[in-house]
Amino acid sequence: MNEPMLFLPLIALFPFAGFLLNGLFGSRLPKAIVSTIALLFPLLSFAVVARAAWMVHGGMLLPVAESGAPTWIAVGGFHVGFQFVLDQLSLVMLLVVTGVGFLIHLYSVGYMEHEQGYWRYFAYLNLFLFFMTVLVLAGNYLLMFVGWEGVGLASYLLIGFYIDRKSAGDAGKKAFVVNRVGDFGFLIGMFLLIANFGTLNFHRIGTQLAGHPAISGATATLICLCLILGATGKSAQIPLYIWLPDAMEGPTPVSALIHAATMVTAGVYMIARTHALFDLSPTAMMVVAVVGTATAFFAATVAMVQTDIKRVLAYSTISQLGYMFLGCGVGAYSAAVFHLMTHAFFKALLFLAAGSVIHGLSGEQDMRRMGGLRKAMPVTFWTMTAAVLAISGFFPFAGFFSKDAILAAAFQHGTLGKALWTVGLITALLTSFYMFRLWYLTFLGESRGAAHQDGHGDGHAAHAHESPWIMLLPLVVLALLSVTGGWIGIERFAGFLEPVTGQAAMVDAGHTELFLSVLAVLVAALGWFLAHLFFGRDGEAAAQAAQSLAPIRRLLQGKYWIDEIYTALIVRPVQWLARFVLGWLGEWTLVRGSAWLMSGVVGLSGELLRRWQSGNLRSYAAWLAAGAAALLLFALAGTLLGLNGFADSIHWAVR
Amino acid sequence: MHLVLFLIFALFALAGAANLLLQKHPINSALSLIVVMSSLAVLYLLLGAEFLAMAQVIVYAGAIMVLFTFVVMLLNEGREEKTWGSHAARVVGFPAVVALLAVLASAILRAGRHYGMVSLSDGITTTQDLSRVLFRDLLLPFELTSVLILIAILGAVALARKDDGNA
Amino acid sequence: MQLWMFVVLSVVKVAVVLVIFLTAVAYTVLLERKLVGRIQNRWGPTRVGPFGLLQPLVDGLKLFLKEDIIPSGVYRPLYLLAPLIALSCSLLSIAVIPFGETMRWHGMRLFVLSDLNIGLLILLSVTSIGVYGIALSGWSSNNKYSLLGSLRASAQMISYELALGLSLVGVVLRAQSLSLTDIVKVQSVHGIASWNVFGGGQIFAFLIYLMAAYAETNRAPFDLPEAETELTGGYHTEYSSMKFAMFFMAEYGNMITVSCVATLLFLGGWTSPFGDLLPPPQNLVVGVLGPIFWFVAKVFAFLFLYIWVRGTLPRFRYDQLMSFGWKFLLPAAMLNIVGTSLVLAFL
Amino acid sequence: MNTPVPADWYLLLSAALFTMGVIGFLSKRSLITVFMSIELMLNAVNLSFVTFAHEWHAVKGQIFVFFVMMVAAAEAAVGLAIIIAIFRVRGTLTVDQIDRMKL
Repeated sequence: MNEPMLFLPLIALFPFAGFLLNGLFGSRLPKAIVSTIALLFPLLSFAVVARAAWMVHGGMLLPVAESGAPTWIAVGGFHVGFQFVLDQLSLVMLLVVTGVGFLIHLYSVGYMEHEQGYWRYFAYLNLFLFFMTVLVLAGNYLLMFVGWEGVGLASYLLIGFYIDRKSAGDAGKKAFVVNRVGDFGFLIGMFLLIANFGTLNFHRIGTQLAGHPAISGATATLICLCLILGATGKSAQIPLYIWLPDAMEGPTPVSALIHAATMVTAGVYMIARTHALFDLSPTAMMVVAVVGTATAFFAATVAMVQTDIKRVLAYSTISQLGYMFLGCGVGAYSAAVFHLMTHAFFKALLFLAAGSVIHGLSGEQDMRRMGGLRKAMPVTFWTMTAAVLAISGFFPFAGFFSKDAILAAAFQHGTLGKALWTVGLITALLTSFYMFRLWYLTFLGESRGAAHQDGHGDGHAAHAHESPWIMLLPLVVLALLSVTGGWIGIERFAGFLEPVTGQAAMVDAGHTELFLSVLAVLVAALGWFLAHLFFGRDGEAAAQAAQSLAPIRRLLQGKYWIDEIYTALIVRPVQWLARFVLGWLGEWTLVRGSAWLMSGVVGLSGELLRRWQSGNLRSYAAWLAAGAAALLLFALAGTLLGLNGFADSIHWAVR
Repeated sequence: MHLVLFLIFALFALAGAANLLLQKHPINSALSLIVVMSSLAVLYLLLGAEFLAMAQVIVYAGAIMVLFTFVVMLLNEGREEKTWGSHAARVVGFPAVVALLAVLASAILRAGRHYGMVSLSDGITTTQDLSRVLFRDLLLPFELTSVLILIAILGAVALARKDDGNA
Repeated sequence: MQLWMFVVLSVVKVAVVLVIFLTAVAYTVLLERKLVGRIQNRWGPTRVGPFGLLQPLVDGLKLFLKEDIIPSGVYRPLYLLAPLIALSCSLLSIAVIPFGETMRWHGMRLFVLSDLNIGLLILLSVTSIGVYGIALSGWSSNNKYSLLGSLRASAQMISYELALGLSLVGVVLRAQSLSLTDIVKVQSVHGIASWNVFGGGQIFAFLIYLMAAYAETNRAPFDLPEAETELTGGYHTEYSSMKFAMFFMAEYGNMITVSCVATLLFLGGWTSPFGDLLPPPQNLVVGVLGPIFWFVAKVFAFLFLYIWVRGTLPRFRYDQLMSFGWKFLLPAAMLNIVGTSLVLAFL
Repeated sequence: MNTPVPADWYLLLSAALFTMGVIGFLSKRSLITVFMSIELMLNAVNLSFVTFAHEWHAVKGQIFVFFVMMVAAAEAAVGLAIIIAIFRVRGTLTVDQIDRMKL
């Protein structure tokens, strides 16, 4: 039987080709061609993925490993190849990445139209897509790490896209450095894997684990904790979440693609991908669950008081990622991936709609100066509404199904699970609250732009206009997905993913679950109601509440002063140490000391050797001949003195 | 027959080399070197390397040495003078040369008993054999040499051209 | 075959070929004088013998009997050596040229002095050695005209040798051999249709070869080394008597060699232009002499063309000559190689 | 008639030629002749390459000689250009007089 031709490398290589073309020649090409290139290659990539999906639908067996992949590293028995593997999990991820990715590319054409460095933006975006597909398709940890680092690079480049803004550059650096901390954990985890398994191949590690669980629980826990550190870095969980809010300095479509829909879910993907290892370590699972829940709650609280529309969404993303971690932590990997998918739809939509609003208001991001945009931007408003309903978990929107699946799984996960479920439910309330707060502040009520005239002329709302169709089209598509994305149902989804993620922990599908679902919807409705109370009519209720809860509000607005604490505890000491090493040790001891030493040695030997350098060619030749004779004598000494059979050895060696 | 041919042309080669050393005028040295090279070409033929023999004549005798004679003619320096600038050449160089020859010769003589004989009926390496290796196994080095030669041409032109300012 | 037999046969062959070759050289001179005379509306030599046919003998005698002058300022050894080099190179190259059927007698090829795998390479290498004769003569004469002439000649020969050699590559590619006999065999089947110049598609190579060969032999319109109006006599200004005659013979010898090579490489050598249209000859004499007739006829046609060109075309300027060689002939030859290899590889 | 020759005779000839090249390098005063001595050494080495190629039936030995020739051609072109440049600046080609880096 023929191996099905899937052209897996093409999925990654198409965007790379786009990157090369735009990156190398983009500055000299007209915009139309740049956009054509930027759109065409992701679309081709998506087409390859869709074809693969169609073949899977037609009954093709998964996983498919690409054969004949070139070797990257071969040291002794240790092999790493550029191997791509397609299985159910990566197929889902690929559909999300390339599909949503393409939509966001499309949106960007409209959004970035008037920006400087148009070609640069699209080159980076294609580069990101390349690395993301590599990450998802990778058949081993190291190749995954390549994608992992690569998306980090693309993210860095895109966060710092507005090169004339210092804050953008700083945010990029922050993201990069914080991610490095996580990568450190990932790397240590990989080293431990090599030490214990002798391979980095997912499949081989899986079989080794299934065959005979060679490693003890402690080792598994250690490896898992290292990997978790990596995942918290990339997926912005406690304690490494701090970079994501700052990453909002990048263009909004970037926030949608990288910092909401795809890259930040890489941690979740990684945990789901290596669940066999996590299953061995209850401790690690617990850590994942607790970290996820804590992050979800924590970020949701902060999101309640943010005024920047994008930052609200950023904290919301962190919070939702926390849900996914919770899902992983309680063993409901398919639920986590399910939420990952629906979240990709509605969070991308939220960001894109927010981008549309910002675009319509010529760059205004402060919600306090928005309001009343419902009339001016009807399409944006309705799509945004769908997304808000989805994220809050209203039936029958996508978010309901996935979040519900995670919470149900948590509820069934023992005592700890019950506690986590409780926190998760409260978080759901908060989520609903802050999302509707955003919704009210942005679209309903009166336009507040006129109240704050600070050089922008009249209020923005007066000029607010609907975005062009090329931006609205992705919104509409994503809105449809946000509404319908959950209708697959967790059972079918989990059934599809079962070969990869293992048996889902869904036992009781009876009354308990129904009860939980109803409860979740009720909680979401309560959140809406509260938001309506505070922000529905005017700001007075909100102001009063803020007055009465001033300390908490200040705490939240300060984002728990985590950034400041990190600065004091980590950044300062490191800087101080660096200054010490560079200044005293480096400058005085190493640089100057060695310079003195070197100059002394060189000067002295120069005095001695100067006389040799007569400049006469024949003298040089004489020394050369003497040297050649000496070398030859040395090499042939054995032969000449008859000490060994040198001649014979040469003779036979050459034969 | 082989022995006779070998002796004749080995003698030619040695005599040419000696003449190169003894002659005072560079042009004579150059002609002696041509004699050496041509004799070596014959020796290559005896060893069955027919393509190399012709390449030896065409490249060495026909191209490289023409360059030498050209430079000799153009610069027209005349006979070389006897100067005594290098002490080391006499004190270090000539003993070193003797040592070099001694080491080489004794090594060859010692290893030589393992070697076979060369005779006219040994068969030849045809141009086809050579090109098969050259254009398949060693294609990259071959292409690199062409780049090297191109660079050498450019370098020679750049070096030998008079400065526009001074011309 | 015994050694003595080999030696005797070889000596006989060499002697016969040398005599014929030198006679041919002498009569080529006569041919040139007659032809150029007719082109210029003159008679040419008519006095000695019928139609001036004995003129070459008399010329030779005159040169032989003339006083041999060696100017005082020359560098003697090389001055004496140079004409020897020139003439011997010219005579050497005829050794590898086959001029008749591949017939053997006592295991030895008739109609060729030595048939080698690398005959073509030998021709090229002998040509490249021939440069020395001219270069050394000019320099050792200690004369400005001579030096300039010899520098011109050497530079010209080296430059055009590239185009010449490259133009032959197409032919070699087609025959997949460097042996002249093999190259002729490839062209022998269908007569004129399988000659390299027509059937082999080497028409461009042929034209390049023709032009490069004229320059290589320092003949008009590329006869700058001996351009009388500028350089008196070029590199042989200071030569007289037999030494001059040697240069002279070398030049005409080279002409004949070049014509032979062109015949062999492009016009099917000794094969008849009718190929297999005519039945193979039954008569041994016809079988032997027929090929030789065709060979001589083709060479004669080439020599005729040589002289015709000389009588017709004006001389180039030196910079024109150089840029023509480097900027036109050399790239054209390379293109021909590329084209030929593509055709051979894919058709 | 067909007396064979031991392969090491060729090698000895090569060694002798090489040594003479070295002697030329040491003793000749004209820069051009010194350069010729280098070519002589290269040729000597080539001879031993061809001999070994014959001895061990290895075509690559001959290929190496081919490459040496190519490199020697490149070297000669550049080297002679340098010699011309030196002569233009110094007015002499005597090795013993060209021993300063400064003009």
